[in-house]
Amino acid sequence: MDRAALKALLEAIIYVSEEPITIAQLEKVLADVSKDELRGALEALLEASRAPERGVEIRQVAGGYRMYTKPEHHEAVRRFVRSQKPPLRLSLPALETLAVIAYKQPVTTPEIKAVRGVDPSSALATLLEKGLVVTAGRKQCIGRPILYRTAKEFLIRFGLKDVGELPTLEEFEELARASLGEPEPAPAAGSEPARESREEAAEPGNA
Amino acid sequence: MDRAALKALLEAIIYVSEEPITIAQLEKVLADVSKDELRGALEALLEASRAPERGVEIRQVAGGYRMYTKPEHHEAVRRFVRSQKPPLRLSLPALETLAVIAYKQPVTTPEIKAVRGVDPSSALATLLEKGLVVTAGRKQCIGRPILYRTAKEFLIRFGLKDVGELPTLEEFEELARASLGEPEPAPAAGSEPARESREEAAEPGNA
Amino acid sequence: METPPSVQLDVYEGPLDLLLDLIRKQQIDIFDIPLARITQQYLDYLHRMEQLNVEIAGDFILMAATLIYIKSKMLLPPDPFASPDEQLDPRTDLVERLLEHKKFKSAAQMLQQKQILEQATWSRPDTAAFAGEPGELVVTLWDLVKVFREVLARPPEPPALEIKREEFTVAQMMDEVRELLRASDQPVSLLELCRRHPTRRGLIVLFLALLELVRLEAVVALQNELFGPVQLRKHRMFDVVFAPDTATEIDEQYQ
Repeated sequence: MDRAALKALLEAIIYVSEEPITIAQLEKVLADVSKDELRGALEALLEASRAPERGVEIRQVAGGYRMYTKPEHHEAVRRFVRSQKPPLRLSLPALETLAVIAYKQPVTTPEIKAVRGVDPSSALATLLEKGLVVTAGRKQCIGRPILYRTAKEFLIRFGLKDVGELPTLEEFEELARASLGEPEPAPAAGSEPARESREEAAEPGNA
Repeated sequence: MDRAALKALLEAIIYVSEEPITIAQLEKVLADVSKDELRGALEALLEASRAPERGVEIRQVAGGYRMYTKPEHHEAVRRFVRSQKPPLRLSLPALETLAVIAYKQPVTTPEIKAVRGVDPSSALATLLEKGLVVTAGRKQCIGRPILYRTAKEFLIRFGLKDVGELPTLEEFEELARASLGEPEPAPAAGSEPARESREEAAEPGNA
Repeated sequence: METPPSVQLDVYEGPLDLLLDLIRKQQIDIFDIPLARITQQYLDYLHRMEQLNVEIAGDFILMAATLIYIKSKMLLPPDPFASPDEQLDPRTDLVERLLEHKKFKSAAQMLQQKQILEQATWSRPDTAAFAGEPGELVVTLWDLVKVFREVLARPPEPPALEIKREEFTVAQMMDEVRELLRASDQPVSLLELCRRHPTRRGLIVLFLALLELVRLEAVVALQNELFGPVQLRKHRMFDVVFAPDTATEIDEQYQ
């Protein structure tokens, strides 16, 4: 392997390695390269990465080699990372609660609990914080519990024009059944009420 | 900012970015840099990363820029990647369904069925599950069927800048006509592994 | 003539695949398909499927009807009063469909090659460090619907009825799993299996049976992703383990 190819390979390995990679590890993988060659190429690689037009340098740390952005870019990089809208990540309880709200909106905490079998308060707090769910007045019944519905952010994040675009449970069943090769159509018990309530809910949401 | 510093900063930002970063995003972060300067520096950066002594190159994918190891280091690099993305194993029906969606998007289940001759539900469920395909609203026709389109993950997994980068359908049409139109002695051998194996089994059937 | 059990029938995903294969194998010009011959071969294939007790999908039957219809149309003399449009070769539509289908088959192969190439490169393997809280997943609309269906499927509250204790043995449960898996190579959903045995004891016995089967390598449990559904599939020792008497022995150990 020539020097250029060896440098390239070393750069690739350091890039993918999750932890600082040691000389010993490199020697093991590149058994056909002499130690001197390896050290020479590594030195050249580190040297090259320090050039002013490079933004990612390789440094020795904790007995190994690792890539870092340079300190002088610290500010800009941080600004960029902050400006990023990370992909929507939700815990399973939060996702479950969001699903119930999306399909049954507007809906109260006790109603969500009845469906999920678990108190949704903590998940609900997360959803409110992420702006996926908003309050929608109070239900005119004993205790006047708060109603929740999905927010505009929900539609944006899931790429929907309105909640009417949500796949119905029947449509989902069709796909799911086909993928599992289940011969029996599962009883679509819960699907009907969900659909009705959603249509009602869609009206105020669109207003 | 001079060219070298700009290149370095761009490299740093692309390195930390979780997703392919778009020109628009870069323009926003680097508001004080002119668009021409930005594009020029970006081009130079891509060019430099392709040099043989570089192991990590910047490529355009899914409408943005992203760092990748080079394919030639595949073997050595694989041993260092701990958290490997699970390899994408798609069945032939799933791939064919994906191809139909990629070229005809947005497209409905009945439309896919018309091309493939079989119900695509099972393949579609797989593609949705793997995040390669997403829903894209409903078609304004009888039954309001769900529309499907390819997701960003599709572009990333298949290394495409955008769907426009795919070969045109006319090219495949020529291929189809060539392989089916005129009687051919030997149909393109290597390209159709699924068919080849099927052929052996088929012989007794014709007897 | 009796069909020897060793005869294997090619598996086609759909009628268009079968037709394309018939055409290709005989090096027929697709723009001049000898319809009588192809229809006969197509029907022969369906007939063989029938003999082997393979269930024939409706799509195949529909295509058979289409072929027969086209064939009959070709036997008729052209209608002198028909417009030029109607005088088109009755095979035209079929040829168009076959070409369209073939086109996308080629496209699929191209995609596969691209994907294999892409798999040889890595990008940001340490994204986990930048990800959100542990246990959080990037979600899509599909996950949302899937989760809602699962929530609805959950038994609401334990019913206050007294349930008669069922006397399921581990061997019986293993039998049930065998019956489910024997027929095909399709995986069976674990969730589905659990739903069949909603009682505590039923689930425990099922769990023991599955542990045993997995240990014996008769069954393998697969999960495609975190939180993904668990699927059960036949494993390499399936036939050995389910040889007569093995199950009874195991059950004795559990008594």
